[in-house]
Amino acid sequence: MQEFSFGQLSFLAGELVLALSVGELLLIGIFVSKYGASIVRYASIAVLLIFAFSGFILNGTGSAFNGAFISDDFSHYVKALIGVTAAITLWFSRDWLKRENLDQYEYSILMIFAVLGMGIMVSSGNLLTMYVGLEMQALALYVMAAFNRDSLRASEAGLKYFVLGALSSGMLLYGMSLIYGFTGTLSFAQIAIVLSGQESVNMGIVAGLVFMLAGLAFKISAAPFHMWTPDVYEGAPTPVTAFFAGAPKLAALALITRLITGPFGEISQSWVQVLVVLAVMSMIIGAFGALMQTNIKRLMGYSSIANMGYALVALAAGGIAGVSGMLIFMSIYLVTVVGVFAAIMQMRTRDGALEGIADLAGLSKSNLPLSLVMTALMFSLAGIPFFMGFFGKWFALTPAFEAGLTWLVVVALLASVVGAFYYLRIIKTIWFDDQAHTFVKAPRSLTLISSASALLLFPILLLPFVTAPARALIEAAAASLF
Amino acid sequence: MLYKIILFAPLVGALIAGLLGRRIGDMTAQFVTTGLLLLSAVLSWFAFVQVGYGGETQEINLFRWMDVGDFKANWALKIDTLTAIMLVVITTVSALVHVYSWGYMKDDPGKARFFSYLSYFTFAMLVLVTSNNVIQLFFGWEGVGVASYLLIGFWYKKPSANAAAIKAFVTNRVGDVGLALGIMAIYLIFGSVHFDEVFSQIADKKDLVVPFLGMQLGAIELIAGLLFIGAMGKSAQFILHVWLPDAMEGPTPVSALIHAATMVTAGVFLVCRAAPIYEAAPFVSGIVTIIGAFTALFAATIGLVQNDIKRVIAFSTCSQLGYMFFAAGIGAYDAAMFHLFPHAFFKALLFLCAGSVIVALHHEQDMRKMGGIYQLVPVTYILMIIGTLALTGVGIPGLGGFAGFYSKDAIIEAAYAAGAAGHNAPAVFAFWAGLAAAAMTSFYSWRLIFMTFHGKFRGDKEVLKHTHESPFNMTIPLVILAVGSVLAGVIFYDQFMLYKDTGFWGQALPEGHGKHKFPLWVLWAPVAVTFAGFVLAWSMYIRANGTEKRIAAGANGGGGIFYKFLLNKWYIDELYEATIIRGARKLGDLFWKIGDIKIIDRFGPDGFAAAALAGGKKLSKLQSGYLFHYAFVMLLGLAGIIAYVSMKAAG
Amino acid sequence: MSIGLEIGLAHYLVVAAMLFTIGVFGIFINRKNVIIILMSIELILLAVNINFVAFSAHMGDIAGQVFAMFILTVAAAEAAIGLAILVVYFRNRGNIAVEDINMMKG
Amino acid sequence: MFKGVPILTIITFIPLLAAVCLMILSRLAPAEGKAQIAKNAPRVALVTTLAVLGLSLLLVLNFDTTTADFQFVENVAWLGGGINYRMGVDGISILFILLTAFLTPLCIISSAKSVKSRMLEYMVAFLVLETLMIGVFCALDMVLFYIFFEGVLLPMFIIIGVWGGKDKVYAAYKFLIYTLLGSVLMLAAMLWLYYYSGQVLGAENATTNIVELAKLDIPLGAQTWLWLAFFASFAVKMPMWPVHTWLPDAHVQAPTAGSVILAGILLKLGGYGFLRFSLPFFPDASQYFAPLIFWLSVIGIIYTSLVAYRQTDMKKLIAYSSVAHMGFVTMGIFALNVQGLQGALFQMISHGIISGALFFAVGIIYDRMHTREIAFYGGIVKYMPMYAALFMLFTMANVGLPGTSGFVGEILTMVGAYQVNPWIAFGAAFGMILSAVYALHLYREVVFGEVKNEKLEGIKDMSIREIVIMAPLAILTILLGVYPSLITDITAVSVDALLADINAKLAGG
Amino acid sequence: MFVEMLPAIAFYILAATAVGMAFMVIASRNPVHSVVFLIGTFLASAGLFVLMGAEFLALLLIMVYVGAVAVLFMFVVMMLDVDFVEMKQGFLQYLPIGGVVACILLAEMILVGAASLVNPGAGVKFAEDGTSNIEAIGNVLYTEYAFFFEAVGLILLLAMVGAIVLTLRKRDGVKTQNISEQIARTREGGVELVDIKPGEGIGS
Repeated sequence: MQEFSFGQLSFLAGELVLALSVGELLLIGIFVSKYGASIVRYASIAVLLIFAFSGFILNGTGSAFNGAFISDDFSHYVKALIGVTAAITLWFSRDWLKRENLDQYEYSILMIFAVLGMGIMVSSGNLLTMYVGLEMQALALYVMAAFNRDSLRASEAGLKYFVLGALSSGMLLYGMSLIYGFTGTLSFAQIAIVLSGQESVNMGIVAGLVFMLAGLAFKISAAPFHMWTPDVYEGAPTPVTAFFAGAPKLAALALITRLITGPFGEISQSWVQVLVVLAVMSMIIGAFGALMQTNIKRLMGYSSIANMGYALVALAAGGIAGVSGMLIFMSIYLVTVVGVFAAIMQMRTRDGALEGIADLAGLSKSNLPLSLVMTALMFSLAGIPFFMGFFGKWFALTPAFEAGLTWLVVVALLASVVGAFYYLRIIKTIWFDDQAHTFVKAPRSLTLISSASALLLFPILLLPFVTAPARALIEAAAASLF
Repeated sequence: MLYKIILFAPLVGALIAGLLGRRIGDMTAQFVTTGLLLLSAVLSWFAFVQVGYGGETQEINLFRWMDVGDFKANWALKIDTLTAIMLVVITTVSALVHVYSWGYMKDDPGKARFFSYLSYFTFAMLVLVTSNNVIQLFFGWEGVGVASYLLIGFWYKKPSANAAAIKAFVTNRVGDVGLALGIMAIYLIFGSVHFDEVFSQIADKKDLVVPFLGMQLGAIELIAGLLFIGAMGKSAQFILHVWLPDAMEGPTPVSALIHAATMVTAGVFLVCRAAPIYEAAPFVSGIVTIIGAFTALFAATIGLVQNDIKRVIAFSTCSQLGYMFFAAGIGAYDAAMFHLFPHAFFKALLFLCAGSVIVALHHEQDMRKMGGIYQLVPVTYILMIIGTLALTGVGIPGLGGFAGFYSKDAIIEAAYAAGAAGHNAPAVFAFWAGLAAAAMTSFYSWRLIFMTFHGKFRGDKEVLKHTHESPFNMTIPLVILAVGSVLAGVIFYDQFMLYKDTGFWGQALPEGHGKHKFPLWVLWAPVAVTFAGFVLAWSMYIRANGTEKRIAAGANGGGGIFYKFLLNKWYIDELYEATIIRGARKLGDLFWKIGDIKIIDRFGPDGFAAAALAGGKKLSKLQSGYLFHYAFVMLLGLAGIIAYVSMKAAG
Repeated sequence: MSIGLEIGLAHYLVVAAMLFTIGVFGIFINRKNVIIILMSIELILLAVNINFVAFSAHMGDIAGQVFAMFILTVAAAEAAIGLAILVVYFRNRGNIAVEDINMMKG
Repeated sequence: MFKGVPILTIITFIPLLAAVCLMILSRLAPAEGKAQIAKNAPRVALVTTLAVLGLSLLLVLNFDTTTADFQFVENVAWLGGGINYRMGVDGISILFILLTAFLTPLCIISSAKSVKSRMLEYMVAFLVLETLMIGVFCALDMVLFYIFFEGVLLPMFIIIGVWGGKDKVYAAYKFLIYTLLGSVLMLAAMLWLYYYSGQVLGAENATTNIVELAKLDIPLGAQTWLWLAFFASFAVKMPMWPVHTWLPDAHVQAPTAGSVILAGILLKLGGYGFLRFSLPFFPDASQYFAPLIFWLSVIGIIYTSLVAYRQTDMKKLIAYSSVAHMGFVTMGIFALNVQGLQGALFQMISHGIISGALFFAVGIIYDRMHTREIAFYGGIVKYMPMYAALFMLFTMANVGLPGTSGFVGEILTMVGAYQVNPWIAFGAAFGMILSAVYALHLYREVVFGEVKNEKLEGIKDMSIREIVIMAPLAILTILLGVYPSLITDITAVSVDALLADINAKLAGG
Repeated sequence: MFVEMLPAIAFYILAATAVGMAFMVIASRNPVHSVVFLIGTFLASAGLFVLMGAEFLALLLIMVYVGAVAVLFMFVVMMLDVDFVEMKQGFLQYLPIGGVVACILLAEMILVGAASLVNPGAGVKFAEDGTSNIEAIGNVLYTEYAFFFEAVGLILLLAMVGAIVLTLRKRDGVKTQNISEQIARTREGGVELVDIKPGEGIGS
């Protein structure tokens, strides 16, 4: 047993900051009535940013609590992404929440809780850590989904998300119990040791792994565990959806990555097929399901399903290349998705927020900047080159050849063609149709974020001094898992 | 320099008239083009003397054209006797036609355009005959095709003119494709497209066999055959002759220049130019003979009954071209060229006279509405008689005669000689066909004279009041042409046919067959049949006027059907209409409406889109919104994946 | 697995599996009442707990029981939030029939 | 002259820069200034594109025709993983740059008058389009190439969709579906190549450098699949029968300048792709599949010519004729000999000019009458003699009349094909006949005949603006027809080198 | 003999009770009954825990679940006042296919789980090292598992915050104490001096 030392706490400096600030902010929120929500929000943003960069600055690499909590380059990178996206989504949700009369300080608190849970997930070094992190994240998200409690749609979204999420936790737990039972340990490192000694893998372990992956697949909304996604995306308040679309997905993917490279790295034959099945189904369902959508948030739900499919292709390929492919893909995806939702939140007339794709009709006539931004984002999501989304796919899919999954690449690309359809439908609506609405002037935060995101998607702007360090970070993060 | 002027003067004229025509006015345009062509014509005669008598052949390279790998062709001038003859023919007839057109087109608003086209045509034709390689020849070849297209369709408002223009161009294109393929075959086999280089290799490649369209053919035969297809198109030989009669929709000077004197003889020129190849391709030469002979006969039969004055002459042209071809086919290239030379003059003469008549009768072309006007247009009448005499080849063996007498008889005699010399069945056929055609030529030519100038006037009397002789600028060219028609044979017979002594041809043609001794009946036979034709025509149209109508009515047994058959040109146009043209339309519609829309689009993009949307709809339906369904799907997925994985694990 | 008098690990696992299945079954067969679904979730978690405890006892490793204990705790939290969401939903909708929760679909 | 100057980058990105400036200016300007900027947008665009034209002329003048190496090469590290920003030109690509630079200003001039709405956006779209098109021909990196190659879709999609005719959405989508489906397979192949280069050269040396990849020896089995994947994309772009049906629709719906660019440049991307990728990368597969290409080309030539003959819409007719003409290109490319390749290159350039001119010609009367129905017109030569003359020139060039550039390409490709298979040349030659049929049919119905439609009375002949557009095209058509060495001299060395490379590989394999 | 069989008998009885009650939870028409059955299930399971030697967890289960969670359920059931809706047709309609899938899942779980045990018959009993169950847990809970203990504490806080966010309503008309307002009250805000003119009264 490893002795506990306070030095180990530095590994979870970021999480500690979050946990401690939760209490303080709660008190501020309760007792400062007038500007409470704002103070808490900005403080939360600061805390989230500290969390994001703590990995690089404070944490160092190592593990705490008998390996239950791991701090390595991988967790640093992922947490940085999570922290930053959370901070950004928190920042730009302000205006929307205010207008919908939802601007409560608890929102920020819940976000911190969720990010804290994600941090724990990403760093988890044993089954229990993983469970605790997942639950913390999930519970916060359930509440956030239903945050607009006076809205039937929001509460329905929360309810669905909760029930199905609980079911998925049940699966995950059942899997954990099997893993625990058949390996005799909760620690990832121990599991890896146990498994590396075995000639053939016990079916119990395989089943446990499948149960766990099913539970995690729910979190990243991979088909066939994706059913909640469109409904929740549609029903939840838009800023919440924006948050859902980014950070939690990455956290869960990171967790999967950790599982398949760490404890179960030795028995890849058991999980590759699972990931392949999930990937194929996700890509296909994501692509086709979105075709008939009329609500843009719902459409983004399907889009995220499809995109998780691509990420899973990279993971299925495995190896450093696969992991870094997944990270590159997700980094680009996060940038895109944040921008897309920032753009969606600008769809607001005097009568309220709009979510229909048809409401975008003729946007190019009334609001050229927004339509350009939207166009760039959609093209990027469609994976049409000249936008970073293409490179995401490039790096996510290349490793699959290495793993002999050529057919998977072809399926992925074909699915992306179908996917291109509905992204283009949005573009078509924006540019070709007659004007439907004039949107009110959007707050600076939204325009700033959406434009920045769209600009970041131009690869030509990403000269070597941008891409090289980013790649180095990602490569190091991926390498740290092996 | 001389040759460059000859070649480019018409082009300069065409450009000036074409581009600046509206700026400088019709008069100036006319003046410039005609002047330049006259210059060109005069210089051509110098050149003719220089080359034909002085033996000064030369090759002038202007600049690079195509240069891809070994596929090299320059813009160049190759001047030898063959070229010189053509230069003379082209520029002279063209210059005369230009002059003639001053009068003929007097009232036409598009004069500048017309002269520009004429000059352009002349240029293209000159390029054709001066080229030293097949590619440049092809340039001229197609160039004259375009000019012909433009000129036939000159009166663009007439739908029939447009249709005829397109028909001419497209039919020519069919032949051109043969020529193009021939060019490719030449390049493939000889590695060059340069005439001299090709000819010098013929001996080596004589026995080469190459695959073509699934057949194994002798390389030289293949080339000869393909080139001949080109020649057939341009010279309106049987199968591809259909455009020539329709081409009469163009103004008459055009018919004279293009469809009688020059362009249609390009095919003959080509065969003569490629004589070394045909020498080495006996089989194809046989085919050339047969087709030529058959066309001579075939066109003559149709000419017997046509009523449009220009069409008669057109079919006559067709028929005469047949003569030239079978002459070339039996190896008498000199005879072919010799016939070409005066034919240009008298056929142009005939056309222009016809034009004169037509103008006189206010653009009436139907002979059934003419008659008895010889007093009104005496000059034309006389000139036309001269032309007819030249065409029918009137003359007395041993003494001399009109131009056609020398040239046509030379051909018929050559055919007899070739047939007599050995087992040359085509030549024998050609000889008899030639004789028969000569008889018919005589018949229809005189029929034309009789119907037009003799008898009673059958048209609208009102027209007659305004009928008068053509102005000078129209008759002077006619006179010059008439002089040529009379004298060309006498003057040049020795040069053309007895060149062994004079060295007239130089290297331009292969060794000729020399002068033969012929049985007397062979010498007299053409004269006899010509006379017979005249007598028949006289008896039918002067003595017993109306015989034709009775025949047409079918009084003499099957005559009616036969008459109709001939009148409708053997129904070949109808055959093409029914098969090729309608077939193309049907196929086009089929490919478009069925192929593209119903098959490719339906199963391609539209099908793809529809399938994707249907899939999307299905999936949307599955996303029912019910919690229990969602949970059920999750469970199903879980159970499925476990089953799948354990099956995989189990093997 | 032997069904005998000797009660082994397998017996407990089977019981857990049955409870788990019943819980799952309860989620997707239920058409009337969301509360039943919440209860089904509790059943699932209970099944997991039985598993953990059984393994823990079987191996003599206390970790499984500690895990079960945390699950209990978290499950309580989860129930609280679940019921809160349910209450919110009820306030908006007026009933909690599962068949009526399909405002969003497609 | 251009030592150390990233001339290709400059040429490529000047239009984009101008586009961005225009956008920013219009964003910053006050409301009334916006209209002013929109009004002046064509001028800015014209100046920009003329600058590009000037630079590319300089580029061609400085181009060394004695070497087959890539020139003006730029190589900058970019996305990592062997994906660099590499630009360079050789004899095969440089002329396309010039062609693009030449056609775009004409499009701008033409659009300045005929486009009625959203001028600023239109100009921006065109400028972006020009950047992308030039980029395709400059790119020496597979990824960069793909970016530009696919990127071209976007502005084109928008140009068709926004400024198109009444079925614009269908056409835009059709255009997109085809191209996306095709290029997706190519993307898979590119990914594989990237992966394979890592396998052969070592993972850290994995590259997307086209020059390096061309040196790889790819196993025969893989070549087949990769070739097919690339083929899928290029065949759609060409377009080859039977994946051509997007073209007529796209053309009909696109605005005039869009059609010009579509026919003039975009169709060439496929041919260029064949030359740049299919041949050097997969010589064995290219040889193996050459018969397939031949037959598709010939079927395409005859099929689409016949279809063209039956069209009632001018643009559709010309579009189908484009398909037929591109059949000559594919035929020539896969003849794998000097004449075929040179001919294909020449045909592409020449078709760019001729079809561009024809679409402009249609645009001219469309601007006056707002219909493209052939039946509507007739006899306009009466009022538009100059137009008729120019139209005749281009019709004849389209037919492949010797002396115009159309002839050189056709005869060369056929000569190339004849050496391989006379049947093919025969079929293609048959297409020559049909081209005369449909082209003259069009000309006759539109220009000749009586003026039956009274709306046509007094239709104005070409304006100065239109003459400015058509004159250069006419001059080039004839110049290239009379002196084709202008082009073949530039391409010769590169084509020879390409052939030598292919033959060496074929012999080695 | 009987004594030896006692654990087995107890197991079977408890297991049957647990499964049976669990089934009744989802099958009963009245949610109140369901809650009661749920409690029964928990009690039986607690018995099973005892059989396995996990006494502390058994007690915890009863206390937490029966004492808190189930009561909470009951409370919500009563509060929401749900109608006892008829068993809808759907239930029977989907029962077969649902049942089949559930059975397949069950079979799979048993097969891959229980059946793949290396030694399925090995007894379940807690290692006897002199420490009681509760002691063993206590030994590790605040040492080895301190981190998780804290984290779970945070989860409970989160649950509290969440539940309050969702359900707490500030209702109009309900008097609540606002401490800061009370403290911040000043004289100026609370007292108004009114000069009352004779004969007019306060009202105006």
